[in-house]
Amino acid sequence: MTFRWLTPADGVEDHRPSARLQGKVSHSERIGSMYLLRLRIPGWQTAGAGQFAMLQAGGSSCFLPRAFSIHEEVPPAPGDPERAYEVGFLLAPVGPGTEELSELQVGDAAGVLGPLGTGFDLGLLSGAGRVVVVAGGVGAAPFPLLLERLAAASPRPREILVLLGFRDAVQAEAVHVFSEPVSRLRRLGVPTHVELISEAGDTGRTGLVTELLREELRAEDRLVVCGAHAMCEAVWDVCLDFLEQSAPVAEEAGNEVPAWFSLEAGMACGTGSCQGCVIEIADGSLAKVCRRGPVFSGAEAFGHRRHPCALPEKEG
Amino acid sequence: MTFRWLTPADGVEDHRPSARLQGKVSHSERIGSMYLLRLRIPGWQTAGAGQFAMLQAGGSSCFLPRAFSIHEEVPPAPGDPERAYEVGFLLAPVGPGTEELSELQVGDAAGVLGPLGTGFDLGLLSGAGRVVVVAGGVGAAPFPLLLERLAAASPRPREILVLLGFRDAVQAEAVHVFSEPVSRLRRLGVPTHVELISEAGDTGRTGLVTELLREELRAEDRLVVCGAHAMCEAVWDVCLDFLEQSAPVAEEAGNEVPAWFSLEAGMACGTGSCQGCVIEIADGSLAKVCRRGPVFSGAEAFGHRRHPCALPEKEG
Amino acid sequence: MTPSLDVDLTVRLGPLVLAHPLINASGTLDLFETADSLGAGRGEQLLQDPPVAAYVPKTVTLDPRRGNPPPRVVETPAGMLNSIGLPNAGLEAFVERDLDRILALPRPVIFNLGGFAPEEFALGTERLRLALEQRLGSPRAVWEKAGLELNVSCPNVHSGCMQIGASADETEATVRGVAAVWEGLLAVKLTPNVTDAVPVAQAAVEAGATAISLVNTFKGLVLDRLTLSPYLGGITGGLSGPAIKPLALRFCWEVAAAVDVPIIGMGGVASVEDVVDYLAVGASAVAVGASAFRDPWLYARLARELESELAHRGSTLADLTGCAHRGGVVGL
Amino acid sequence: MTPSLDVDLTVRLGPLVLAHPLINASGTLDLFETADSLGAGRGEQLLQDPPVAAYVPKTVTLDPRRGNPPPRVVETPAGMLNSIGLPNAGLEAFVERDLDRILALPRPVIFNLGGFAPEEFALGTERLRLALEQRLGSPRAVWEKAGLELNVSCPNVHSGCMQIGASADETEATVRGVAAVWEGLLAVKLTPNVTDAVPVAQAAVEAGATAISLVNTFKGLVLDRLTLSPYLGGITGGLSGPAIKPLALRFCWEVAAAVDVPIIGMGGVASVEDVVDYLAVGASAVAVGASAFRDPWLYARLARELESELAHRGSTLADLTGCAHRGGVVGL
Ligand SMILES: Cc1cc2nc3c(=O)[nH]c(=O)nc-3n(C[C@H](O)[C@H](O)[C@H](O)COP(=O)(O)OP(=O)(O)OC[C@H]3O[C@@H](n4cnc5c(N)ncnc54)[C@H](O)[C@@H]3O)c2cc1C
Ligand SMILES: Cc1cc2nc3c(=O)[nH]c(=O)nc-3n(C[C@H](O)[C@H](O)[C@H](O)COP(=O)(O)OP(=O)(O)OC[C@H]3O[C@@H](n4cnc5c(N)ncnc54)[C@H](O)[C@@H]3O)c2cc1C
Ligand SMILES: Cc1cc2nc3c(=O)[nH]c(=O)nc-3n(C[C@H](O)[C@H](O)[C@H](O)COP(=O)(O)O)c2cc1C
Ligand SMILES: Cc1cc2nc3c(=O)[nH]c(=O)nc-3n(C[C@H](O)[C@H](O)[C@H](O)COP(=O)(O)O)c2cc1C
Ligand code: FES
Ligand code: FES
Repeated sequence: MTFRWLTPADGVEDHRPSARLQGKVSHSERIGSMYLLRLRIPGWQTAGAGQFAMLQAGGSSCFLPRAFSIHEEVPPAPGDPERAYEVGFLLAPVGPGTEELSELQVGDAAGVLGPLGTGFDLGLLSGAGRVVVVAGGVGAAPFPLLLERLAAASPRPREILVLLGFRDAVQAEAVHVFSEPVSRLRRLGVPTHVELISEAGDTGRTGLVTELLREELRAEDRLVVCGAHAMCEAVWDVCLDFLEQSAPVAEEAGNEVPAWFSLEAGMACGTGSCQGCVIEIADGSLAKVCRRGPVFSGAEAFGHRRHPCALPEKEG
Repeated sequence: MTFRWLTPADGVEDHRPSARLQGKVSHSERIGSMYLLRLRIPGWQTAGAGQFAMLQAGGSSCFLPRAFSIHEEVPPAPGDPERAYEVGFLLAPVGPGTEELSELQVGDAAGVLGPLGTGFDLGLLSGAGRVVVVAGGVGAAPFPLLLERLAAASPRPREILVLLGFRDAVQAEAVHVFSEPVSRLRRLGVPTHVELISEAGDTGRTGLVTELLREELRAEDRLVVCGAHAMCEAVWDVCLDFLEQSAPVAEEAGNEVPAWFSLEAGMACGTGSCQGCVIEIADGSLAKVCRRGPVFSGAEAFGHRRHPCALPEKEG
Repeated sequence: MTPSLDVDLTVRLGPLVLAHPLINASGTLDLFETADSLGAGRGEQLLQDPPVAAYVPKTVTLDPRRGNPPPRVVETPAGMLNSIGLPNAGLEAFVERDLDRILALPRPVIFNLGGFAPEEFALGTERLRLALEQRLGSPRAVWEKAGLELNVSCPNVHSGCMQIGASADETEATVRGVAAVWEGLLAVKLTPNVTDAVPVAQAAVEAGATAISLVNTFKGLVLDRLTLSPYLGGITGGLSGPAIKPLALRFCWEVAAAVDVPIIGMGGVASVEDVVDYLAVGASAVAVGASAFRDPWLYARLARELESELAHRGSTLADLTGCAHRGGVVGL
Repeated sequence: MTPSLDVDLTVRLGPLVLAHPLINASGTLDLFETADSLGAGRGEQLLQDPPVAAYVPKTVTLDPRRGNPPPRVVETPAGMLNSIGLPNAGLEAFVERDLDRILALPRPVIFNLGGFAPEEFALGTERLRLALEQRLGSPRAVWEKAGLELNVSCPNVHSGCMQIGASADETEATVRGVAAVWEGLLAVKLTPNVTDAVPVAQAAVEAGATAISLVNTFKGLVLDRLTLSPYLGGITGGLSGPAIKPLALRFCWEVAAAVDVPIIGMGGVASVEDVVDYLAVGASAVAVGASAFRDPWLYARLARELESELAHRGSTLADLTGCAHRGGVVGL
């Protein structure tokens, strides 16, 4: 079924020219409170880790597509005449758009625009002493792809630490999405550790991911962060604290903890047209999350200002 | 998936008090160009033939429900704790509402308001010499239930003739919906004949259903008619012609061919609240199709005025 | 429906006391027709325990009106367009045929009067008041049972109803005439088809209105898909349903900030979130129109859901009402 | 995109010749940003063969503007509310940084100028004209490449843009000043947030407008679900998308009947049926706004579908244009 106001969207007809690709669900799986959605997408062009796509369920009741980080990507099988990528997304249902997508069944259609935006700069991460992934809830989404890319990079980071904060044990089941990239890194000889913490305390340690970070942070770390805005700010505060305490080291590194944050904003177009997705960044200007971001460096996004009260993290 | 603006509609929660019943699809079948949709409806109260219900697919993209004649009805199985009726509808997909409903799968939900409206008066039909059913396309919908009710009535009509007009052979497959009631009537000793005609001429005779009627109409007939408005008018013209030619007989019968028409109008509420579904009837007044109708007598609806040009029937 | 009163949902609109804020929008619920439609069981239930906290009958005019030619309704994205055109049998017939059974309902009633010139409204009000006093005895009994809503905003009649509501002066004249003969709740129902509804609302209050209802429908056009001429018999129609909610909410927000009388908010209400929004921008009562076509018990269900929502937020109806003007609430 | 020309879709807007009627609504398509987003292959294709028959850049104002604080967009039933607030680098920076690449596009351009007082519009137009003449040589070359749309209707700036468009007098003054220095296509983009758009359109034409664009967005409000305070940084926003289509179509229908210049119709266009409706009520060109957020090639697809629709109906674009005012067409 397709809405009258969505007519020229999904379906079997040839709708070229179009930037909107026709995805077909090849796998849909519930993981705790999240959903792993894999789409087979002819015409997809390979994504950078940290980029996102605008998705809309076929016959959606929503007017606008929604933004999702690219979670995993499998290139076309050698013999595939359609040369279709298989692209995975990790979804947390929080409203109508995410609910629709999480209810899609294998074979259902979804409109896709992407990959879009500016992702993580692999060059700045691959040679790192240690890459620390800090994720809250569904903020885990972009990191399996990033880890795969780091595994394939050269040089590889010397070590990887994944710190995951979850609300509770059910949400924490999402840790499984890291199994494959983590084993791969380990097989490749990159020591990789995963630690979890949850607010409810019904799995592993009780608390916020920033507590883990505070204990773990070292001078040679490069951070990649994704989660609720308040969590991102709190992470940055930890970085600033660290900087204060280890001023000499920091000065060498240009007085900056090298940390990159994948940030969120409500979007309409995802392609820089509408100017709807701006956030105020450190220099006081408004930056489009869909173009300059979603990945911003900590200094760029938050500057050296500290956040008066780092709220406990909400829904990731 | 449910729309924000449809929130309080379908779902598992108890939404009492409500006049809107929760149907669950128990059977969905394509028949030529139409669909037979059976819903299991707890709380349904038995319908009169010719009544209708307002239906809306669960998670519909349409704002308003749509009107459908009750096509068949099976009372609750003796042991059923929910005392749910199984109610069938025959749908022709012509727009978003009918398309959604025709795409429902077994187990899907649909909102139901009904039975509604004024149906056929069995008392005026059951003792008839012959009941002639005249239906165009999906106008066949109300008649299987009517025939079942006539089969169960006492006295039964002495004879039944079903005249069906279709666009083409594909649409004409809908004739199968008459198999059961017709066999039953025959088993009960009521001679029952079915004749078809199609505009495309790719099945049976070529032409319009009014041609069949013109040949068949007899003085003791009582007609029940459903189809496009233009077809209904054309049928009434045949009746008036007949009346002119057999004035003496007609005078006896009150100068009126006893014919009842199930008519259509765009509806919003289906319950007499909105005054949206009016049509102009013979006396010049506007009548609500959802309350005074959908079944009108020919004299009531069309009076003795003839229709300057009876258009060939469009989509039934 | 009387919701189980763990949370106090009582609303006062002038002398009328409503058990909860949910009422029907005029022209979208005929309790008697609906009861007949639903058959004996549900129909009786509907009349014995109506799902609305007050019943608002369809607009009545002094003279009988046929209404607009069909088709009169058509669906649009997330809404519908209607060009009903205020068909009614006229006030005299209304008083004779309908008044008694309406007054027999166990709910306050807010009569809705339409007209095409200020004098008509005053005349109609006098006639209605007389009929009510005859039936209810004292004026006081009248004011506790019956309120009045003036429809100066119907976009579907070409003889000028909406023109009154589009002009602060004409609205003022109309309300002044009515206020002279009506001491009960006097709501004026405004049109959103204006550059600014605030001066009209202020003029209405200035002239004696004791409540403002808004909004009536937004004028719109749908073409016949095949012939590409206007689809509705009345050419244009009025848009209602969820599509208009953000627009209607904006009008309520502005008017609530500008006048000091209770607001009856409406336009696109379909869910309890919508009800909460209208209360938050300052409405005291919330009317549901087209969305209740799906279920004539929607009002009651929304009242019950409102109760849960308030319990969940741990706030009272008073906390909620108008909170958007006070920086919102945190609740939850 | 140039559709395969079995059916002639050519449209003339004053001196501008458009290959088909489909263009973008100002503020909803940035070809360069989109091209960058889409990456090398599709991005280049977008710039080499843009999907619009003419390109309408976002509103530019004389002075740079930051725009409204976030959040700036939110979805609503069948639509969205935006409170972007005309952020732009100012006309001088626009001329320096953007003008050349815009003029390099193989399409006519309709520049969109915003302002807060009549003089600003005239000043801006002069500056733009000068810059265009410098780049394109003769005035004639300018008029064949570049049209102008005056945004006197943005609901999202609190310094008065929409107030101009809500007043026939101010609109007239604004257009008169601009018409004195601009001989090319001069479209005035009207607001639907008025009681009657016809006098404003007539005043604009009277003062020298050679086209009318309508509509801009409808002012609306959405509350934050949790805090129940206004959700958008700009408090209110402008509603667009399919929800508004019947309303916008009504404005086009009324204005097209009242003025004798081409109409650029817009508001909720999402499908070819919508395009046909706008043409039928009298639009010469049709702009797509928010619906193209789903796909930046939507314009081109609609143009191709329009071609099929005309072929199917066996009618020409001229037959279709305005037919709703002539009793419709049967076609089909
Ligand atoms: C670059 C990027 C990457 C993302 N990646 C992922 C991902 O990988 N996985 C994932 O699950 N999500 C991701 N998100 C978030 C995802 O886009 C949103 O959760 C989604 O848009 C929600 O849509 P919805 O229709 O389900 O909910 P909506 O109803 O749209 O509400 C969700 C959010 O919208 C805002 N909102 C809208 N209306 C209101 C209102 N009236 N009051 C208050 N708030 C409102 C709020 O921020 C709210 O949290 C990403 C977002 C961005 C920008
Ligand atoms: C009492 C009654 C009983 C019915 N019984 C049956 C039945 O048993 N089976 C069945 O298949 N159908 C039946 N119908 C018809 C059915 O209700 C309609 O086909 C249905 O409402 C169509 O909805 P839709 O969304 O599919 O199409 P829509 O898009 O709503 O269009 C379908 C019809 O709506 C009108 N319409 C709406 N908008 C426009 C427009 N812009 N331009 C031109 N026309 C427009 C036209 O009449 C058109 O044919 C019945 C109708 C009534 C009143
Ligand atoms: C079918 C229909 C008939 C209406 N008739 C009237 C009426 O008679 N008098 C009136 O004041 N408003 C009338 N209205 C307007 C509604 O009362 C209400 O103001 C409007 O529909 C907005 O609410 P909604 O979006 O919930 O429908 C009517 C609306 C509809 C849809
Ligand atoms: C995000 C957004 C930004 C807009 N910016 C402008 C603008 O800068 N100038 C302008 O004249 N109109 C602007 N508009 C209004 C559109 O040009 C158009 O008039 C309106 O959106 C209606 O069309 P639609 O329903 O197809 O979106 C904007 C609309 C949107 C949705
Ligand atoms: S979402 Fe439109 S500019 Fe970023
Ligand atoms: S459909 Fe509402 S009165 Fe008939």
